[in-house]
Amino acid sequence: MPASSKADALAQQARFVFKGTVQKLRASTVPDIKDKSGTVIVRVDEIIHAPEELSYFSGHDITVQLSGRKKVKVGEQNVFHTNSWLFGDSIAVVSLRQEAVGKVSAALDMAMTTGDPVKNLLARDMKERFESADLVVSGRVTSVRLPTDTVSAVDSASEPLTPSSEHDPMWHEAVIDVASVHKGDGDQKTVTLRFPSSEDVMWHRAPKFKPGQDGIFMLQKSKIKEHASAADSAGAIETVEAYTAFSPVDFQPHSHPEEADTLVNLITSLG
Amino acid sequence: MPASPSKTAQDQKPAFVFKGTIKRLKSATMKGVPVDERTVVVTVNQIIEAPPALADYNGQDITVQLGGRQKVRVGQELIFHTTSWIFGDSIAVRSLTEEPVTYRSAAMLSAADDPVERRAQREKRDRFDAADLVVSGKVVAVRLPAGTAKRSGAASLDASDRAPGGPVSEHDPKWREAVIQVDEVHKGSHKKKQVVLRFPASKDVMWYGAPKFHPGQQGFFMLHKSKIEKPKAKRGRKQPRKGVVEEAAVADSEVGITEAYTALDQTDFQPYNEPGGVKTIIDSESLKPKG
Amino acid sequence: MPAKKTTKKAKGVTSGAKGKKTVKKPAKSTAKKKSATGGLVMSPGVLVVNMIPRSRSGEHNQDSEPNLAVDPAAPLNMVGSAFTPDPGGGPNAPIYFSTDGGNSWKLNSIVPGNGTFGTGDITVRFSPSHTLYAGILRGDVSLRMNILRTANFTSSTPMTVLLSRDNVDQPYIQAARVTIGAVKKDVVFNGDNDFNSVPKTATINHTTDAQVAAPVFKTTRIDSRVPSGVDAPSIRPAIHSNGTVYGVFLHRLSASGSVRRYDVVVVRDDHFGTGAAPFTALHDPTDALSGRRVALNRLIPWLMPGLGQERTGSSLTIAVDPTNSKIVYIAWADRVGTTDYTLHVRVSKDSGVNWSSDCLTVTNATNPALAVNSVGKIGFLYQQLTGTTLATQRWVTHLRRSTDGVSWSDLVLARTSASTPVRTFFPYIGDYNHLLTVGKDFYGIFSASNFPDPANFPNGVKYQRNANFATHKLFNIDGATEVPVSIDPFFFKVTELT
Amino acid sequence: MPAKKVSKKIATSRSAAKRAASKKAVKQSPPRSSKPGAKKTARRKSKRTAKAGGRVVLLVNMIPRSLSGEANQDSEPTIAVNPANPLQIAASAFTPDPLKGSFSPIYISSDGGNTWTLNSIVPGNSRLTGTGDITLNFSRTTNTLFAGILRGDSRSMRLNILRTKNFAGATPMEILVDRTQVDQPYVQVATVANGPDKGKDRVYVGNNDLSVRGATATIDQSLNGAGANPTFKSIRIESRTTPGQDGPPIRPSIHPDGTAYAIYHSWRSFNDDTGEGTADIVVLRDDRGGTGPKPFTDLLDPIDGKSGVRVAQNTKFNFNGVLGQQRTGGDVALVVDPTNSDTVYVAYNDDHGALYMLHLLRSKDRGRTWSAELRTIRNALNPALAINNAGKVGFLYQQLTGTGAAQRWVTKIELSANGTNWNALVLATVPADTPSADFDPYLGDYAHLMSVGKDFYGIFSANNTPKKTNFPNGIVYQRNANWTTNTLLDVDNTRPVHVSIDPFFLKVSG
Repeated sequence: MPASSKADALAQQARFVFKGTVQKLRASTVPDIKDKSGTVIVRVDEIIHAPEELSYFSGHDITVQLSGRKKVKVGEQNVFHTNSWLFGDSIAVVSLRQEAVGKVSAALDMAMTTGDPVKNLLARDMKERFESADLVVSGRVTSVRLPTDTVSAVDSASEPLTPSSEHDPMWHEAVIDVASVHKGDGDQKTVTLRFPSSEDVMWHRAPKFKPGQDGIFMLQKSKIKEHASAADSAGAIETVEAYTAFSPVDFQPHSHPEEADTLVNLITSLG
Repeated sequence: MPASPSKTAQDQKPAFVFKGTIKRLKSATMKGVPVDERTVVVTVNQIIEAPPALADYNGQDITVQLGGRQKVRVGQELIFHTTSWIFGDSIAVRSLTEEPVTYRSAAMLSAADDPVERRAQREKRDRFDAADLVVSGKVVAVRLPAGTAKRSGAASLDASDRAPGGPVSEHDPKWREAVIQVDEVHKGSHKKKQVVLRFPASKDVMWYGAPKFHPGQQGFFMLHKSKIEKPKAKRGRKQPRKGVVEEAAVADSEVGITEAYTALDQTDFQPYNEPGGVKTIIDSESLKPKG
Repeated sequence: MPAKKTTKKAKGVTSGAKGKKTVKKPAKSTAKKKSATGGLVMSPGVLVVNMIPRSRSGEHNQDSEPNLAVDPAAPLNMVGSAFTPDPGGGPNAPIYFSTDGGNSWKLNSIVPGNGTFGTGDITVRFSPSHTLYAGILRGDVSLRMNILRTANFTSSTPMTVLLSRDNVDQPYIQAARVTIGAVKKDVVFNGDNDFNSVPKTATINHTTDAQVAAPVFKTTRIDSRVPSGVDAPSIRPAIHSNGTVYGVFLHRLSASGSVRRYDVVVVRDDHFGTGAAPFTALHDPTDALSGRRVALNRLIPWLMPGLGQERTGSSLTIAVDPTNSKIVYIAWADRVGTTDYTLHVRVSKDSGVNWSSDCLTVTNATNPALAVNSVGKIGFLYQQLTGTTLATQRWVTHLRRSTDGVSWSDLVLARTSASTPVRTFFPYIGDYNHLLTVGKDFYGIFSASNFPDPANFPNGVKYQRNANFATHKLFNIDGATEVPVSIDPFFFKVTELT
Repeated sequence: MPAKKVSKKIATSRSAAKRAASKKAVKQSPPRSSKPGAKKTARRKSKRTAKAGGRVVLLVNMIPRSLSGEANQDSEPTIAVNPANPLQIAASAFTPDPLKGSFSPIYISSDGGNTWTLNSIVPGNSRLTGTGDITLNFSRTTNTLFAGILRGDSRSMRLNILRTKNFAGATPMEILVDRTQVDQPYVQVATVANGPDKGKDRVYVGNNDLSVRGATATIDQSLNGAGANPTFKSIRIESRTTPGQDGPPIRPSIHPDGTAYAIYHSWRSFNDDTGEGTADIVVLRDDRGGTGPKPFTDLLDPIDGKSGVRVAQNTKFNFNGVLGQQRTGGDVALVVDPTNSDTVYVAYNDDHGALYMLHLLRSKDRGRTWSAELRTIRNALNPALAINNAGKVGFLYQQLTGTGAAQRWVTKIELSANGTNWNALVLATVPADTPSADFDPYLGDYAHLMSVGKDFYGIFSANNTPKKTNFPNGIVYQRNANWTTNTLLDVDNTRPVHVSIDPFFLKVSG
């Protein structure tokens, strides 16, 4: 379901969406802001979308750098679609769009009425991932293995794999026994995906798969890089196309029913 | 078939071996120890083999329940082969045997290395000797054993019908198979390039310490043939029990037992980059004249 | 707001102003007096600051692998970096910045390509032109290196991308303002490991005019020999205003699993890399090839983890004496015994031709960083793992200083647990940290456990985030919700009194 | 580490409520800064007991001083007080033999629980975790200690039923029963008060016998456990169709007059993929101590007429569920009133969305009809029940409170004279995120409470940080610790030792 309007498009980019009341014009809660022409102090009344990190800022006065030319008045309540800017004793955010509370999109209105800002954001992220996914399946991981090419490489080369960068993803393959396909090519019994087994900062957040894991997989076709392991060209970068699930939300295991259900509902609503 | 405890006591291995001097007869180092004529207080002079818990007891007085029949006197120095008994403010151990300090034992004593190390090494040695197959290589795949890798029904979206699989206990091992690509065979015979072993993915206390394998791991694998109950497709009432294994000793009757390699002891896998341990054993083995 | 009060109080105790006062008093007595309230008293001339801002009191990220830039022309302005995600999860990753000499720090999200963990590898440097440069790996694409620039590090405008290249690892940037042909220009040298030129991957990307709209970067492969596979990730440049630029890297001889052997190689250029064959001014006496091999065939274990919860495999640093370009120091880590990871510091007084034996050796330490101040005093920052059992192991962060490279003073900045928090990813505290000088003073940054305990910071520390040093607890912005211990970046400044 | 991740996930999902609340403006309050611990050293022999509401409470960390260096996950504790001599107490947990020998230790006390030592006499030690599941119980008269265990040296759920006449002696316990495929043995002993069998120890071992199919809920029974070579017979107590088996907990409770009750988790459905299932909470009774031809069939369900009253039907459980770092899956507990065998209390757990609910009910007519819920407690598990000789009920459980890093395991005992008015004592309130779990179960799939005379004796496992505020009703440590710096110390009293899960003994005067 593509974003229906410009408002939604912007809302999609904003991570911190809240209802707030303008307290002071051309002012800021963060001393380092020299040019205050576009900044106002806003009291956060109600948070609609937020990462855990920012979910505690209800009731705080923060600085908002307004977007566009639209004027605001002290005491006026708006919904602000923002991303982060400065974090000191107080915080400053950059508004991508602010709109009168009455004018918000239905989706947002819904979010406003239903509970938890963090869950709201999670649901939104899941939706994004679902829409951009090439294949979404329910199933179970039956096998996790070294990609066959690297294995054969080890056969030939006497010395074992030698990653050349501390950021080497250490690709593994996970074979999923497909129970049902929710998006994409409908008639596959098994799907193989690649995932980074590396604990390196670049990869640790990507889901790590184990045989026996049950759940919903949102897979994207990606061109992934790997260091060649053949003795001769060891270290060189090769590109392979494979299904991947890099975002933490791309796999929703049944062992965490709450999150899984969120996705299930999403799938049913979209299907 | 009730087993007599005495019998069980015999097949014990000493866990704490030390040279000590008898300090007091018919007494103990703490209250709560039932003292009889075989209960003595001993000063630990030198620890020969010890678990980490007792590494620090050099020079200390502990209580020993003597094993053998021989008479002992205050001031006598002996080597005590003991196992645990009571732990309170002090410790009391049960001596399985005591021996005078002879040349043989002197040799044991002269060796400088750390008693904890020595014990660990002996444990590795035991596992090596008990192993049916010892290989070095690399884990290339980890998978569900055939038969359990069934479709997770539309279960995902509307969990309903009870899936096949044996009875459930919190001790279920959650068997997995690890495929090892063999570099070298160090003990036993194995022709194929690959060998498959079973390991428990369970986090349950019953399986704590059993190595959990993942692709890419490289090192030495000490494999033991074990009886595992074969998970079969569900057939009405007659249903297999998944995940039951007993290392040879206790043979378990009935349904679908298969043999599989396992590596259930902490020491059964040793990464290449870990010094000593199995490496040392393998080197010493290779020195031995073959045949 | 009571919560504010408590931290205000803490500030009062440790603020720069108060700190200066304590210089006059005998520090000991003050320490006694304050220790009850959390013992945050700074030693004379030492400032240590936990850089997490108050509004981020709730964070418990692993903010490892820090780097630091101080504006030489305006030393109150500084920028720090670490693996810190954008708190809002937006498109840009944050930098830390201070406009009051490091006493207080804020985040500004202006680094393009914020990933789930923030940006990838990042190093930052100021030119006296007040321009900030950064060499980064983007957080949103794997192994995509960007070289970035901004003239205003507090504005909300993201940094400008000057250079973007894929399949490159660990950029390490240096910048200076120098006179080339009577014109003042910003020169930028960025060491990186470029997998597009396997096996000779050790590379320096450099420009002699970084301020123009679209600077032209020269790409120089600095390994004249053929390594086995690739070179090690760390390639470090060092600039002297007279045109001398050094580079140091680890040339790989062999690799089998975690067992890897390297030569430590130093290269030099005498004209800001403007010549036809940059970084070929220094040759090896034995094979006559470019690049002086300072140490041969060193075992550098590639282990994850290799030292406490931290990995090992490529620790390297270099510094040139601003008062004399002939004097250059390097430090690297290798294994001399069976389980150790040992730092070696060596010096050359003739532009890298001849080298001393170890003038300092430190066992089981990583993250070496060298810097020489305006009077030729050398500073050496590193983090050493002490203790044997998990329970007793600690990361001890040292700043050693020496006027002659022979006798070294020792200042312990932090002594923190090596077991808590539990690692969430590699690197645990970083594959590097940083030390630099402005005038006589040493400025540096390191990452360590933020457990609020005066005993962990023997020369004092100052927290901005909500913490109670009596109960050893961290609190969220509500001042009540407990926050778990995590790895934070710590800024420090050591004022040279003599 | 997965355990941690799980707990984090739970934490966030649970902190939702809090955040929702914080949608309204947050008041900033100062950090709860309790003053640094008073200058007092570790082992405060001086004041061993605390008074709480006029009630004497004794709480003891059971790790002996000679094992001050240990950092094992000593979870799933159980306890047995010798009714013939309440100074003698035996207890156990997943504690390995310190010497890694072939026998696992039990904890023993000969001074009413003030001091504890380890005695390694349980056959089948796992070098890392000691014995497997274990429960203990004393004869009322013969000083015989019985144990039902899963051997630690077996990987096939090998049940041993054990006994010893001298629980402090060096002789290993005698093996009475030895078979495999059995889960969670739970032993109770009743000594016949009068009649021909007077003085005989009747031993009941509830267990989940997975060597049979369908009706796995079982009670192994011997009518003369203290005799020479006692024989045990396996009584299958399930009367309804299961999805192949019942749940692990089967808990008998015996009244001196011969009335024997049992409760178990009678499975109705189970899904292997999700671990989710439904179960009835079923209570059984036998009026002649199980001596008749159809043992444990004296209580019929009013609706389906089958043996065993369904106190609750189709309760939800998840075998893969977690609460903090502790796994869940449906706990049950039952106790009969020693002053009146008509009165019986039961406690059980079930899932309500993200919540793990603990329920307490009572029957006054021998299990036929049941009260409304006397107590309902959110996110609490390991229920244990006991009734003293004055008919006072004790209710022990462990509850997960707070969110995120502030999550704590709070162990409480609630006491009531009438089942209506309860007063609660907090025994321990400890961080839930440290230490991180070595294995499942983190705290145990059960804790234990019993009574002798008017006193309640219990045991539970918890984080052992030496911090007074963690034990609001007082605490005694035997192992070395510094209460000012809140650190555990090794035998040398200097080397710091990692925080771990330890067993705690409690005695509360009735």
